[in-house]
Amino acid sequence: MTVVRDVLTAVLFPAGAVFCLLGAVGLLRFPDTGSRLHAAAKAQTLGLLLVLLGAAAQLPSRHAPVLVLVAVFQMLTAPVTSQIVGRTAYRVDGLDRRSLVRDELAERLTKDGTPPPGADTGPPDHDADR
Amino acid sequence: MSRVVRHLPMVGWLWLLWVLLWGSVGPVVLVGGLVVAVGVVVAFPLPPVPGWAPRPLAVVRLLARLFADLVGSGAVVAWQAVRYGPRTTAAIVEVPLRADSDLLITAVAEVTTMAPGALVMEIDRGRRRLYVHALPVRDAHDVEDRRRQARSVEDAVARAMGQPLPDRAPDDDAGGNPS
Amino acid sequence: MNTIDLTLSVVVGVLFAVGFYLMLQRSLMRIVLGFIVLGHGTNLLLLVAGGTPGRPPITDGKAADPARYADPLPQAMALTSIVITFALTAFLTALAYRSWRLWGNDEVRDDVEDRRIGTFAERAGHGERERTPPEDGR
Amino acid sequence: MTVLYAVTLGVLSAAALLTLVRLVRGPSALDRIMALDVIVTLVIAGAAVGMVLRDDTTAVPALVVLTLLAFIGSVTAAYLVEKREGMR
Amino acid sequence: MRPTLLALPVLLPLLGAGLSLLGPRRAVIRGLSGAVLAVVLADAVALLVLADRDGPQAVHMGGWPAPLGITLVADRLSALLLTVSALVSLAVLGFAVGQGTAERRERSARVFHPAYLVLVAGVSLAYLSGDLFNLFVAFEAMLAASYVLITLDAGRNRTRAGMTYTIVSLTSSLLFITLIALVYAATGTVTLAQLGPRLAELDGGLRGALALLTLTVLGIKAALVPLHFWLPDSYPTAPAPITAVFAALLTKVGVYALLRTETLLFPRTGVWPLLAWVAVATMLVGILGALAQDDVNRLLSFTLVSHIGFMLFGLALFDVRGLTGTILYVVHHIVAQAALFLVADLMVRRTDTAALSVMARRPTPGALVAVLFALPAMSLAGVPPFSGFVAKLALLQAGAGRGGAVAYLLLGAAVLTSALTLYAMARVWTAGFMKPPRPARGASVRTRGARLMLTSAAGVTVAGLVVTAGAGPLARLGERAAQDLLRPQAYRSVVLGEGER
Amino acid sequence: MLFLLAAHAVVAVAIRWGQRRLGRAVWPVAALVPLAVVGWASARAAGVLDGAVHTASLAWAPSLGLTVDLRLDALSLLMLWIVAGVGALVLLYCRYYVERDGGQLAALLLLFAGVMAGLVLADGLFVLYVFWELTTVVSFLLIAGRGESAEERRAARQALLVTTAGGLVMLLGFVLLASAAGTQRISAIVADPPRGDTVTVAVVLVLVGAFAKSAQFPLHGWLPAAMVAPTPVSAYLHAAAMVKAGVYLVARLAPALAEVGPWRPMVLAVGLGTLVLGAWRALRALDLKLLLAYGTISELGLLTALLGAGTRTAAVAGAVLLMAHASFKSALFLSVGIVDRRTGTRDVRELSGLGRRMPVLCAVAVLAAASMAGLPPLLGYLAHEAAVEALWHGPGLAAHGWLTGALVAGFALTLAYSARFLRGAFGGPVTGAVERARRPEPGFLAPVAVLSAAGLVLGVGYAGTAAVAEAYADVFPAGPDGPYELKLWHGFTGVLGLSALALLIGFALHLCLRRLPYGTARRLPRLPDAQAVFERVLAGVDRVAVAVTGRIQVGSLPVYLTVLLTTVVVVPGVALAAAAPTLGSPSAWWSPVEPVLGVLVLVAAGAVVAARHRLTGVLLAGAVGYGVAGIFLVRGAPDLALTQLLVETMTLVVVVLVLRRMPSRFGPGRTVTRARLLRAAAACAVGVFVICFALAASAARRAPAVSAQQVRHATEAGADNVVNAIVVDFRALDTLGEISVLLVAAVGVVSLVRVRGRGLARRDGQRRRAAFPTAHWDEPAGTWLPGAKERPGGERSVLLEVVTRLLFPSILVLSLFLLFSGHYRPGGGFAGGLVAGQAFVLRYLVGGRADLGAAVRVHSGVVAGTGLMTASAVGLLPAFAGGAPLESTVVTVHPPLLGTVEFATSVFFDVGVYLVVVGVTLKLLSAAGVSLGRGRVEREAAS
Ligand code: NA
Ligand code: NA
Repeated sequence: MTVVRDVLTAVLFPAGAVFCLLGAVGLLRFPDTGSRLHAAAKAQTLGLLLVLLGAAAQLPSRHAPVLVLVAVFQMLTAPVTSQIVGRTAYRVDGLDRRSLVRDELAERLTKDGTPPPGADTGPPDHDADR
Repeated sequence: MSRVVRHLPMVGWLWLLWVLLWGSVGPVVLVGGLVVAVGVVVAFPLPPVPGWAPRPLAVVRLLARLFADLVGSGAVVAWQAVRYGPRTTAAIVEVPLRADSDLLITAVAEVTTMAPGALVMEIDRGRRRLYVHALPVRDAHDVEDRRRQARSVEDAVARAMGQPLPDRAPDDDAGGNPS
Repeated sequence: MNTIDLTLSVVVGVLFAVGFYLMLQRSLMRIVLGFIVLGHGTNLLLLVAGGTPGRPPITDGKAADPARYADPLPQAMALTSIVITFALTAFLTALAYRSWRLWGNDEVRDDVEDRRIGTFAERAGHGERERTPPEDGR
Repeated sequence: MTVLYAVTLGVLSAAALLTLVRLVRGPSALDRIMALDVIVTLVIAGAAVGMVLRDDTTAVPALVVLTLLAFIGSVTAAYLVEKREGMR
Repeated sequence: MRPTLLALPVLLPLLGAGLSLLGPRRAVIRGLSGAVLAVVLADAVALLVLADRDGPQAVHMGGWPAPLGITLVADRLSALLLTVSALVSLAVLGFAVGQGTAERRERSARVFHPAYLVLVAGVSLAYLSGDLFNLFVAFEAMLAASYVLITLDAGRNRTRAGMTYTIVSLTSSLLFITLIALVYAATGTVTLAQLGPRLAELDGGLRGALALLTLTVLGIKAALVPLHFWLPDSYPTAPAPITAVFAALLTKVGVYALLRTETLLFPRTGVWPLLAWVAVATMLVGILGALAQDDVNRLLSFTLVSHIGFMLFGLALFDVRGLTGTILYVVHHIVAQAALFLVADLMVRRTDTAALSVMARRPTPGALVAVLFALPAMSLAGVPPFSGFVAKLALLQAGAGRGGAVAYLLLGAAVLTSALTLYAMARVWTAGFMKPPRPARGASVRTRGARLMLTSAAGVTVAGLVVTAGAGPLARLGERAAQDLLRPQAYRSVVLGEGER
Repeated sequence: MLFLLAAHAVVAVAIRWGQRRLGRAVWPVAALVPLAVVGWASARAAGVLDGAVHTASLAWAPSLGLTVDLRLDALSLLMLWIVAGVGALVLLYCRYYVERDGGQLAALLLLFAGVMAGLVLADGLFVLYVFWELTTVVSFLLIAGRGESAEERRAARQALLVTTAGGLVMLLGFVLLASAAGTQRISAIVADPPRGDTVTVAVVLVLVGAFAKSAQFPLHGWLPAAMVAPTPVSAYLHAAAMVKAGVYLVARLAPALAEVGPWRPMVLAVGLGTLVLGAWRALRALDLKLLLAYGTISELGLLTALLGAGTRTAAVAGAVLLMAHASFKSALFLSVGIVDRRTGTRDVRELSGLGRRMPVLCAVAVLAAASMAGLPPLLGYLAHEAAVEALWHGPGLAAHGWLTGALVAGFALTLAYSARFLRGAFGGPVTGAVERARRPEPGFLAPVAVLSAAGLVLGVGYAGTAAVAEAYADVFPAGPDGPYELKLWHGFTGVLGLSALALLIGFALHLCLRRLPYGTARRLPRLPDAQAVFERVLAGVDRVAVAVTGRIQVGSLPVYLTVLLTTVVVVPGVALAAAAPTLGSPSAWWSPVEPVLGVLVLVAAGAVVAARHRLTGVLLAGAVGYGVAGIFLVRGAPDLALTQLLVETMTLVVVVLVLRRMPSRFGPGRTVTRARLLRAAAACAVGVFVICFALAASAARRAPAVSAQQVRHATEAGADNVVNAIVVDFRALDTLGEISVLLVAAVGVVSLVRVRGRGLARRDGQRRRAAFPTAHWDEPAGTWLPGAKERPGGERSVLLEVVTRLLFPSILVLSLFLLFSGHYRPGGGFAGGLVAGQAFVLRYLVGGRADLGAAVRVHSGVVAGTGLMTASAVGLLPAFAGGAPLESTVVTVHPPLLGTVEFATSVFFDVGVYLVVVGVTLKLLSAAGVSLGRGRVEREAAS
């Protein structure tokens, strides 16, 4: 039994950590806020889930469910955060429209007669603070 | 009476939560948990959650899919980050939904966001559309792929939650937006 | 037998330096940030200078060997201090808000009466002191 | 196993440091909010590993709290960004 | 009964603060505050009697003997200061209610009363606490309440002044917590009674540095020169009753903490030259500041700084007579300074200006106000036979008894400061009262509020006369208290138990 | 004696109170008291002159030497006669002088008489000082009167400042003297005079005070200025009584201190110098009162010299002159009062012919002036004779020639100004103003006549005078030629010659001057004047005050804080560096995770400094906090870490909510580089200081931490979590204070955020962009949160609302779990309360104010207030039940079904903490709501 647990942990921990690391790389390397959100919302969540499961395997059974609970909460909340951040990014010009192959939202808005502010002007200069 | 029944799932969940947190099932914990759960529901009344009859098998399938999606999306995003980094390209894809309940749309949005390289950015509740930021997307083909993927998520979620879906998504102008 | 180690002593020192540097600014918002940072610095100092590190001081219900555990007293004191710092941060922030509402900015201005007397001092010897009523006399 | 835990913690640390760069560089407030969210996630992960490492389960329920924290903090901050133009 | 007596001055105001937040009407809150403060006063008197008769009183809070828990200790000094403070805070409450600071609007009442009660609880706790960290908490409670009070309904200038006050106080609080961290790091305890012996075991240099850090950190709260700048820039802007209670109590709590820590934790045998110089600087810089002012409240604030120097005078001598003088001076100054700020407000209200240059051209505020001003003003200047003279005489005698260059320096500075204080007070008097007795234009003396203000101010002034008349017993009490400070065995044994630990 | 003193005060109060009913009778009623004193003293005179002593004592603050010891001896008797006698006469005189509303003046004069009597009877240095200063205060009030003229105000202030400053110097001298003597009893000091350096210093200080009080050069300026007071006041205070206090003190202490180094030189030089200068100044005066005032200064100089000389003969001369001066000077002042009242002027240029118009007054004045000039057989003559003898032949004195010369010069000038006074007041033909003047009533004149006649009676009856004077003088040893005898005729001696010479010179001088018109008196050489010095000193003090304060109190908070930090670092830092204690041998780190977290914290902290936007700064500060929480976790402090994380998030929320309407950037930094460097240096110094101090302090620990005992006792508190046991049980008092701080700060936030009026906040900088087109897309169809509907659609989100609906109860359950499990694991009331608070934050953010209102239907104050009440009541209850306050008991109950339930009553305390935290969160949200609500209203108004 212990062996099974140990093997599970030995797989899940490094995997989770590596996902976290790759997510961080994405957060660092992706071109705009929208893409970075993917790194934050996915790679990180996944990494955390794996680590939690790995830990759950090692802890006494009465504590393992709590770690699952953490995972559940994380999965419930992380998408909401990304949606709020994402829509905010879109609304306050946080997106690099050059990296968008297609923007059906802008198209829809244009069709509605309310084109988004920077729809045709390319990305705004949001690096002033650097 | 029906009010009580409609709140029972929440009470049950809170009770379970309490027991899980304590990590023991002694009488004190059980009774205390019931008191706490009922107390919270009574003291802070919220509208009941409508249309919610999970189907266990579908739920398990959804969870499996979810986990698979999660690993897949994580891997894709990770690979994009390492391989392409700043040169990654994306698209915002419009996904018309058939579902017309807040809960279902929420669930679809949640699960979609966990899918590979998809992230719900805007929800048009009135016209039942999700706008999904997808990554990586290189061409129109990819865009359609993503749209399909998202709609299959909708199916899976609806099945898991025991909610039937209407046959077709609304037209562009159907429904309209509250303004 | 220092309880504090080199890494954390540097961290504490830098937090103090950064915090006080910010406290010395005129913008109340920067001061709030300085206060927050200093709060972190002092709490960390309290914990790491005062207590030996170790296991969390949670016993298994039996009287136990204290040496195994991290010192709980500085923890309790830091806990109190964290709360107080939070309360005062909120207050300071509200003060910044009020200042901005009333003055149009959140800068800590010089005292008017002091500046007036300072001007007298600079003019000392140039004749009589002339006193005018303060601008904001009640 | 201890080596495994140490390695895991090391990789998580590396991730945290990379995230730190994003946190400092921004450029937009949303990027910083995300980075902070990620840092909390990493703290949770690290804490979980630490609990296993120390064989100390007392703080496990506290981890639940942390997931909620990241959520509320990020939503608040994002909400502010939406309300305010150009706030970074 | 005795445990209750010790806990009441802290817990009761907090209970009252909680109650006042439940949303009762103004009149109820007002009665509540008054009743709480009256009980605290009675309690303080009882404690004083007990402490004087039976020695230091202690209660282990939570039933945990020191150093496990926190012990509240009322020795003669703390009980005495508690009594005087309770008295002044009660009178100031009356003034505040009359003046309307407290309750111009329902909303202000809901802010003022809880804050005021927490302030009183903090002050009481500061006097009673036998624990260094708890002392910090007491300071924080007191200061947090003071931040709220100083910015209550603040307009532009008061907001600015509130910033200065808050930020400097916060800085001092952060430094205080730093001090506690260092003390705990070196000794492993925060119980005052235990700290003395443990600090004595430390290397002399480290101990000295800790003593100096304590001096500077608490010195900010006590407004020693050069740590005083914040005070005259902030106090005068607050509404009079708030300034009065700040001036009377807050800086004194700083002085009390200095007295307590420097005697209990860092006892020394000879004169403390550094502190003597600080005392001289405080006296002179403060009073020169007062002379440069045109605003009566600012003038009074500077004299407050100046007279903190007198209190340091006795501590610098570090002997029974010096400490007796300091204790007498603290008691006197709490009463006199509160009275002056209150009466100054009456003057300002009736002449409609705080600027002396303008006030000189306005009608006189009336004979009663004149008397109410003259008594504490003369007391502050050390004119006999008022309490200020008694306290100053005690200090001068202590200084002469010590002898030596430093003591003579202190004596000279004290005398010079007294003369200049008189000059400053004469200036206020001249501007305020030396003019034809044209009646002040109808500053509605007959309203209930105005009567309440007058009564409260008169109450504090009369308290000053009582201090004067009771100088004999008070001086002996002060001497006993000073002896306690220099021989803290009784204090330690009542906290730690005799030979138990 | 005590009774007599008290009678002054009682009667003074009574007549002030009953002045309406008494009318002019206040004066005779007031006079009864000093008359009683005279009677009382006279009854004891025989015994006292024989050397008997009467004492009385009243303890005030004996441990400080403040015992009201009264002692009646020969000198006191003499002074008491003067003080009370002249006092009674002045009061009677006022019956006619003061026209209406005399109550206050009568009360003050009577009070003054009492204080003066106390002064001359006091046997303690400090009580003497008390009376001394009281005379100053009362005289201030008398001079100031109603302060109607600027002159009165200035004069009163000057008198007050000079004499009080002098008094303070004297007090210092007293203190040193008492310290050297080991007693403050004057009789004891005289019996056993102390010696030493301290005494030398004390002598100088005491004399300065005495000189100031007795208007000795150069401290005399206040006396002429004080002539603005009503004439009876001048007659009493500035001739008979108060100015004599200094002289009296010299007389009192001379037996003890005359032999101390500086005493004699000071007394003789200052006294005789004042004699000459004062007299010279009197010659220049055009105002009769001023003339008399300068004359008084001159006489006081002579008195000081004689009574301070410390020889028997001089003492006799001084005592006699004391009596003489009291009689003639009061008489002259009162005469001037009559003149002034009846003619309306005191200017010698306007008065003419008064001698013919009021011959009786003239006669009285001539008699008094003659005594002043030292003409036989008047009392003044006796004094002058004795004075010349004393200084010319005085044993123990040096420079007899100079002393005698000064004396003769002084006498000559005295005669000159006496004559000038008479001629100025009474000489010449009757002119207009004088012609119309009403003659004084006999009652008006009588007191003056009595005083004037006393000079004659005491001069002729010199035996009685001698008895009184010698009774005092006998404390000094007699000279080699035996005791000097006071007589009108000693035969043809050198002394007589010198007296005659002085008179001749004086008369000649008068003759020279009388040729000149009065106006030319102004052309007499002007001698140094202390008035200008006084003004210059005050102006100088003012200037120094402004200069010092202007440079120190600059009004800039950053400067203040820099000074403050520098002080805090430098003062202990120098001591620490000097001691160079060991810094121990710290390890590099405790856990290898520490450096990582350390880098996180340091980088984020550094970035905070560079941040130019508010939100950036807040987020980075949050990162610092999360990093610190990580360190807490690593060091074994999960409670701390949990709280830190919760608080950090709550801080973020509060700051964001309150500041959301403020501009995003910080204000422009206008600080010059040098100031910035200075601040950076100060801040870095603090950092280094803290590091070194922390290392040194932690290396110095010897004894074990007390917390080890707390760990052992934790089970007694019914807790597994020691930290929680400390927080809610061992140190629950800290926690109680802490939640009070929290509560009061929240109350403050609410009060601060409510700003009346628009203030200066610029709206144009606050451009609110138009809502994004998609903003209202996201509104849910169903109701998920009861109040959310009231929010504008643009702020809603279906996802958020649904998730919040699902999470909210769970978060509350979580918070309750933390509350109740705190005793066993990380958590507790505080953490639990914050988690619940977060739940409400979520409701507020997602559902808006209305939804928060739907969730919490009680006022935030009620929640928080109940919490604080619970916590403090839990503290008080055990105390009333006979236990210790805040005591917690472990309770074991056996309810059915549940088996055994064990809990500590401290859980109720924790519940109180929980409620306070929840209430505070709600309060903070309501504060945020204030600004939010307004924002919405404005937006709606704009659209
Ligand atoms: Na605490
Ligand atoms: Na004021």
